[in-house]
Amino acid sequence: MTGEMIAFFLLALTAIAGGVLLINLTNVVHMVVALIFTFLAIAGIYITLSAEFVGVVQVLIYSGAITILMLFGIMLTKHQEQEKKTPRLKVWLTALTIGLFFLIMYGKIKDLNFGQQNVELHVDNTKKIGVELYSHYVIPFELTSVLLLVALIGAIILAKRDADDEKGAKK
Amino acid sequence: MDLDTLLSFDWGAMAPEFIILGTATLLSVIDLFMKKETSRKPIAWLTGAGVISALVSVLMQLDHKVTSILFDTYRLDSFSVAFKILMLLGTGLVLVLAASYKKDDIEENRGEFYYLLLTALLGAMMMASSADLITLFVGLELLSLSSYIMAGLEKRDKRSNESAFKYVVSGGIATAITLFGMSYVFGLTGETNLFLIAQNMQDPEILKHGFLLVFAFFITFAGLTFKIAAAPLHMWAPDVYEGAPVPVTAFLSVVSKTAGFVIMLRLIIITFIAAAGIKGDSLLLQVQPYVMVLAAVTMIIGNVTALKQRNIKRMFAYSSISQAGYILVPFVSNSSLMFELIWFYLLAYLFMNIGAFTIIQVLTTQAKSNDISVFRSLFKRSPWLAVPMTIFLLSLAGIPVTAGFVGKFGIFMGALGGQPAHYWLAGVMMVGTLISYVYYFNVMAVMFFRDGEEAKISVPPGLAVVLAFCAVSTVILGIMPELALNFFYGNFDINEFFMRIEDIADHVH
Amino acid sequence: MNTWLLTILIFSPLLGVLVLLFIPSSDEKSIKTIGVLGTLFVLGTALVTLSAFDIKGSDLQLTETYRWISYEVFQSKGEVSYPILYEVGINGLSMVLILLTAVVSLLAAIASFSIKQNWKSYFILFFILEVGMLGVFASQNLFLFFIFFELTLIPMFFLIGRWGYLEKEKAAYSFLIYNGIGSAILLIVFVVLFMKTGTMNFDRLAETLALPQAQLDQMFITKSFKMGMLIALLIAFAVKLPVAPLHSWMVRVHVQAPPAIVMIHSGILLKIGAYGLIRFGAGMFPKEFHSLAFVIGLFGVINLLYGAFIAINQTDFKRVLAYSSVSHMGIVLIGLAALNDAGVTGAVFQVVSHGLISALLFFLVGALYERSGTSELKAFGGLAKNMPILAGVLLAGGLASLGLPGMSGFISEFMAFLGLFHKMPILAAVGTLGLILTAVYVLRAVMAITFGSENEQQSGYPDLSSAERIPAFVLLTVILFIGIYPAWLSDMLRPALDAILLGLGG
Amino acid sequence: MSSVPLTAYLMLALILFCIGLFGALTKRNAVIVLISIELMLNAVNINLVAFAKYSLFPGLKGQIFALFTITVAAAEAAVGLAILIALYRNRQTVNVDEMDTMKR
Amino acid sequence: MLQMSWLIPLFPLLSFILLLLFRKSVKESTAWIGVLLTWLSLVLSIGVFLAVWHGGGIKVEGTWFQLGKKMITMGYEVNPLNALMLVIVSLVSFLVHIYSKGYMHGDERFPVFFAYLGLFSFAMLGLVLSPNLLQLYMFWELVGLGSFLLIGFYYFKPEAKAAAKKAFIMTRIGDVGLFIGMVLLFWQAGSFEYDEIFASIKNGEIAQNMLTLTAVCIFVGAVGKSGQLPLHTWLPDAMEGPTPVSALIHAATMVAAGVYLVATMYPLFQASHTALTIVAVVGGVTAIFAASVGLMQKDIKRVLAYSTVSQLGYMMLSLGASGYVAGVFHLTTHAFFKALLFLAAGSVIHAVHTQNIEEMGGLWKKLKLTGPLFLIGALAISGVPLLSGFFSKDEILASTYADGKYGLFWLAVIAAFMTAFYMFRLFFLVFTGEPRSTEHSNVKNVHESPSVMTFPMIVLGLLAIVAGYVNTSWFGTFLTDYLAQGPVDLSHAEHHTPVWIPFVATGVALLGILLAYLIYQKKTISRDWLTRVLPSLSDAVYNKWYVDEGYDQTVVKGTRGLSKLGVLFDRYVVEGLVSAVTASVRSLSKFGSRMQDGQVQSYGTFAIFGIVLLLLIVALTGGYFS
Repeated sequence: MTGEMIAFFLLALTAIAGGVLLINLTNVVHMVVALIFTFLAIAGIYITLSAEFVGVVQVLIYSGAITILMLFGIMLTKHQEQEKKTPRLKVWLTALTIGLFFLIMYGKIKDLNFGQQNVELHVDNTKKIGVELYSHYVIPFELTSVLLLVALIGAIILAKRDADDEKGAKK
Repeated sequence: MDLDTLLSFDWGAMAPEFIILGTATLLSVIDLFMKKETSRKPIAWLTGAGVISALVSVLMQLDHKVTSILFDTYRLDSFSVAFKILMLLGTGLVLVLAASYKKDDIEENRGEFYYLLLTALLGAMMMASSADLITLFVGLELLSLSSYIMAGLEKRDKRSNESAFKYVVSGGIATAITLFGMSYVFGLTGETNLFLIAQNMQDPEILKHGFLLVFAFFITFAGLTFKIAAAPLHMWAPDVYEGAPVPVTAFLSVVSKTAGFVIMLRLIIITFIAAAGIKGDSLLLQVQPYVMVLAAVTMIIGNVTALKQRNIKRMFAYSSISQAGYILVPFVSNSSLMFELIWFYLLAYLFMNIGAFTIIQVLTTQAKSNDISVFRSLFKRSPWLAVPMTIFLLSLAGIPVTAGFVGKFGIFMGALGGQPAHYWLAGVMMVGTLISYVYYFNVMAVMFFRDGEEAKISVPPGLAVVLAFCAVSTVILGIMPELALNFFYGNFDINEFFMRIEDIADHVH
Repeated sequence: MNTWLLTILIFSPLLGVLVLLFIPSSDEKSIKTIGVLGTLFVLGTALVTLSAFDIKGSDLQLTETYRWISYEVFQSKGEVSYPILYEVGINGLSMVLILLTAVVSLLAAIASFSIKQNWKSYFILFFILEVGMLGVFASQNLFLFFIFFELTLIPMFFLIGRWGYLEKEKAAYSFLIYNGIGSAILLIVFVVLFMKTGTMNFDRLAETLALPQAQLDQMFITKSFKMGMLIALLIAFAVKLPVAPLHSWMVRVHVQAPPAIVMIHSGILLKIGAYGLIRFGAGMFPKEFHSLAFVIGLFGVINLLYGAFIAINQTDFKRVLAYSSVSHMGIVLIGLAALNDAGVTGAVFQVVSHGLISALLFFLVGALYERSGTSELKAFGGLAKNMPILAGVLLAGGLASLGLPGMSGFISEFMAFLGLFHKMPILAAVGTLGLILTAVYVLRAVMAITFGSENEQQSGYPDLSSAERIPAFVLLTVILFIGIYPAWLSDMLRPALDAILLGLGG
Repeated sequence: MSSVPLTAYLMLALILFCIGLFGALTKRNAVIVLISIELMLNAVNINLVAFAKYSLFPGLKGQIFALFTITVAAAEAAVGLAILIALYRNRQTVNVDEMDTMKR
Repeated sequence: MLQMSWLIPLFPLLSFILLLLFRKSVKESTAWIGVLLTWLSLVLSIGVFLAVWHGGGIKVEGTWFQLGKKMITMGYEVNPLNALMLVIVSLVSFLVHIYSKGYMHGDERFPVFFAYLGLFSFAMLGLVLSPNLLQLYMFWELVGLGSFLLIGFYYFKPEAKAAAKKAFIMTRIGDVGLFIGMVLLFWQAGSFEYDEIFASIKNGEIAQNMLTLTAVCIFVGAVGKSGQLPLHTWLPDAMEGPTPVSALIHAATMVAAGVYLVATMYPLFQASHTALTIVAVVGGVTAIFAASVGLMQKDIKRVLAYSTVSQLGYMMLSLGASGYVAGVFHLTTHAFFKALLFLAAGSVIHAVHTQNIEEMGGLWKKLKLTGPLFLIGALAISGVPLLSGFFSKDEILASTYADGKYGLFWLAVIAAFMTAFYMFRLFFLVFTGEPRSTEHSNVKNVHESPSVMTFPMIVLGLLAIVAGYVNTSWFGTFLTDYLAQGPVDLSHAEHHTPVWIPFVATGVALLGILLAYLIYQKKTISRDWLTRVLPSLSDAVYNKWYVDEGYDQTVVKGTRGLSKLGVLFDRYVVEGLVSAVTASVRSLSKFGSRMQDGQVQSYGTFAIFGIVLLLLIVALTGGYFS
């Protein structure tokens, strides 16, 4: 029982707990908050997997940006944070299907172990990632920038109030 | 690796992408500084210019030698060129539709409309010309995101919003599923370069986990069926097609679908070509029957459900689902003709579908309704719309002297040519085609037999051109498919698709 | 000139289309004239072809071959595999059927004068239909055959659905779907053969399939495979012919379609089924055909009796004729089943003669419908009084269709049965019952119209007008001519049939 | 040396993936649906990162892949939310099950 | 002369075409065209006959069309038998043409009538001239057509319509028999040619049972045409046609074609004893059956019709009893006297405008010519000595007896008695006694028919008297010698007749006449004693032994039922299946669109479900759990 193990179990527990809460809570805001824990836990797991950079990014983007974004979304659309329940049967069918999916996958990954090669991913991890990104993966990297641009523009033009609506608001 | 090695790559190979990217960024800037009221026509022209010049540069690459930049994160080969031509052609035609799509609540976003079209195109092109998991994924997402936004462009139209939302949710789920599958493919081989993945799959350790590999295959595949709107991820199509603006629908049903097939071919074939399946024999052969079942199911669902549709756009959504099923057939019947058949069919499909959507746009926007009754007595009102529409419908139904027939014929050759011949699949396809007769001919019946509806119809010149072009090429390809096939055989050598070429980067390492 | 003759013939109707495009669609008179002239031109071309055609020549004639489509397998770049050619050519059989097509189309065009609306589009479709029919009989490879075969479907769909009677659309759809099924099966068979043998040419296919089994096995062509292909073909053409129980679409079409179109439909389109059976069924799978002979004969007899029995009980003249067509197509099968000179010749004769007779009868039905607006038997009676000519021709047509000697119907029935009696006397004997039943229903229907006391509201109807007399008399003359001097037909056919029979070893 | 086995991570990823999926398919509130999709993507990232360390061919590629995924996910979330807001403006609802004007 | 014999049938054909084309322009003068042309063919045929009498004969053939290796030929042949037939046919046809000029006077379709007569004569002569079975069959059917057209000449009369249809179909049934026989023979002998067939029979190339089968099939054809049992019912109905037609077709020529057919194919029948016996039995039974029906009919023409049937039965009987000559002989004589009787009857009807003998009577004084002529006919047919009928009937009885068919012999004798009886019943009722006039017939003021009608009757009358002398045991058997030239060998036809047979025949004939006299003239025996003694029997006889009713109940109803069944099958099974398929597709499509419920989440669920299903199937088929 090394510290790594303990860390993993705690983190995993937190992550799953957050997920379960997401499913079971009724208040939308609470759900999002619960999910923050999950995201943070996942970040921790990244660290244990000697991927500090990814971990940090995770914290920044998910626990930071996205969840906040979502909260904003909830605020903007706020009229009832009480989440209505979906019909039982449908839920159960979905659950059953997903459960099956889980079992099938489980059966094949439970003994998927290649042991550990000795590679120092953690040794100046960030620098290496940077180098890779700017050399090997420069094309997808640039492409991603376009993607973000698109997302930006899209978000703006879809979310922004139209001129005439504002006029209507003024009147 | 240092800068000059980076620069020493043949970046010229990326010319088309650069052109599109450049135009897109340029336009976004211009659009920003243009006044709200001023017409966006110039932007349309610029976009057109961009697409055309990209097309030209692609055509100039016809006999370009196979090029790989940075471990195939960008890859130029016959395959990519062949399909990029289709995408550019399709986008170009869709552009005309977009330019003459009259709906006031799209006006203030017209500019964005154009360059989102371009970014989507860019994503699609990247999907066509890369052999790297990450690039493919990003390209896919670029295409998807742009399409989500375009679908929602009619902000005040509830249907448009709804379709966009449905699209984004299903798309998100699909992405997650695809990635989940990819993560295993990547995980087992630890590579993002498809060729290297294929290499590593030979590893004895991997063979132990054949099942996981097969699952990974199916999950990835299923995720990708979203783009081509085939079972199991097809159900978004009708709603999204119905809600989205007609040009977007056309784009989704043609360019996006093409991209979907491209990434499927690229990813699945190269990755798993040498992979061993469950009991050691080739994975691709092993999964064949299951994918066939998917194809069959897709055809049946598409055709059967289309029967009940009164809404023309929905009907075409189902029709495009069934068409996806048809195109899956050569993909799985591992016939030696796979590439040309898919390419040809997509080409034919491009012409007939965009043509049909052109007419649908004209009629629906004028009648402010999507009901099939907008076609009432079209033959009387304007034979010059009715006759092309008939051509497109016949082609979609696969009636001779149209491109659609030759395409379908080829697909049959694929399905029945292999050893063993897949009679049942051909049979299902035939049954599907028969059922499709009913709803395609129903439209014709409405055009020719039903009376009522006296309103005259005005066709914008741009659309008239597109219409003529599509109709003529549909017929020409039906009578002389040799033109297209010779072009394909003359310029493309599909062997390039399979060979990995070492690029400078390899030597640096 | 001769090198292009056949292509010119096939596409000659398009000239009519071309001219029509420049005629205002309101100008009824000239449109109809163009219609007739166009078909006349086709007939002329057909006659030129006939003159260029050497009756005695046994092999294909006026053949044309151009490369058309070719797929390359990518492993072997550059080298063409699976070439699809444009191949046309005619032998005696196709020549006869082409002539039949040209003649019946011309007469149908004349009969089309009764069309009330949209003459322009009507005749354009009409011409396209004719292209399809000519092409089917002239094409020499499966691909081309299939294309023309489908090409007949579309115009028919519109012609029935637009210009037909009350339930026209239902009829149009059932026509489309049934024939769709047929052509679907055809397509599969054709493609499979193509992929296995690498050729689509009729003769080359026949040769390939005739190779010793050992060689065929290398092409994965087993015995059972061939049998399967043949059965599929039989089903496909059984739909077209039609063979009971696949006939209901044909009845619907005969009842609902405009008379002129029915003339063409039952006159020629049904014959494509027979042509296909002879050309592909017997021509390419002789051995298998042999082993299926009894089944085919059985179906023939069933068709004959089934159609006849139902025809006895119909109250609508159109339906009587429709079922009589079912019954008569049975004779084609009977002839084919015999697999000997007499039988096969009989089958072909039946194809031609039924083409003429049913064209005549449906033309008359059309004329009657024009006058009375109905084709119910009980609506007529004693026509012999006011319309002696119509009544006379009708009677003659009826007698022809019940196989009265001296008319074409007799020759075909006689030969078909002559053939079958050699192979399966019992079956044939059962079949002869059909001859009696035919007499029963034909006389019942015809006499109900022409004999008996006339009812007054029809006393006003005029007799056949001079324009109407042309088709009636021409058809009647041809029917009589074939009946009295069948040699000219059989001589033209013999080389082609001998070739087929040689394969059949019958 | 004993360390946490690859399986454990994959298992965790699988569990989270399933939870996310379940959330995306059953939750009524559109925002939650979107966020559940994010959860699914996170699960995928765990896979990638874990494989990066413990696979037959370990390397940074996995982490980089994960980075790309995160970015894309963020962009998707943003667009999704924007669409949702546009929709909300017209429909005054964020309940997924009320968004069925187009059906059959 | 012989070379021109092919012209004989063409003259009537010509008349047919001409009259049909110009029926508008030429009114009743058309008759003369017909008469002239038939006269030409009569002259020709007499010439041919004489040529054959002097031992001539000819056969000319050309290829009609080619079947594989085999040549199907057409042509003409003249041999003793058909030369004789030629004369009979063309003569009667000629006379009837003349007669019709008067009889059909004033009919609006007068030209058409003559056209049809021409058509019939053409077909009949062609039939006679045919050198092979196929050609014979074709003309056989055409003859049927002619008969059909002429029976249905009064197309507006429902009875005529029904009768015509009945005639065509009944004979068609027979024809099918002939067709089958012909075709079977073709595959046996490899040809339709008479002589080739006979040759291969002689060489025993054909199995015995096959011989019998074909012979019987062909005989069925004969039965159909000659109105033998059981296909006789059409012949009496055929009397709906104009009387000249009855005289020509249904007395003299067409109905005799059956007999002619058997005579022509005689070698075939000779080769099979069974077949001969069948012929004989059918003939004999028909003879007595028809005679019995004739006893009580009220319609003058029907009586004659049944007598025709019975006489034809006689001929068949004699042929069956290997009395070849006797058969042909009776054919000849019968043609004359029966035609005479019909024409006479026609002239009576022409005069009184009714066919019901109950409404006639006492016409002897009024119809000075018709009466005696009718009497001659009646005497002849009854077999009163010195008239033609006597000799031929005597021959038949003799040959039957000689052939050892005693049962049939006595049947024939009884039939002869009946014949005499009903003929004279007819005679007495029509010509003697008081005129029994009713509202729709005037027996009071009637006039003798015009000379165009009487002339033919006179000619026939003479023939009816003298025709018998061509073959008598006293003056020599010219006919036998003449026919001996033909293909049929009559070697074993030399039979010694018991001397008493002629006396028996004469006896019964006179007996019959006497009885008729007592009942209808003297009224010493009341007319309806039979009705009183054996009501059921008399009813049966009066209703023609209920044969028609029987057919209606069985065959007709059966066919109707079957066709109804077929219709139902077609509507409910065939159509039903189709609609079932379409319905299932529709419901499938409804289901599909119900799946599409607009809930994006259920789409997702569907997708996941699909994937899981796929994985499961893969797992199960791939041996996941092993």
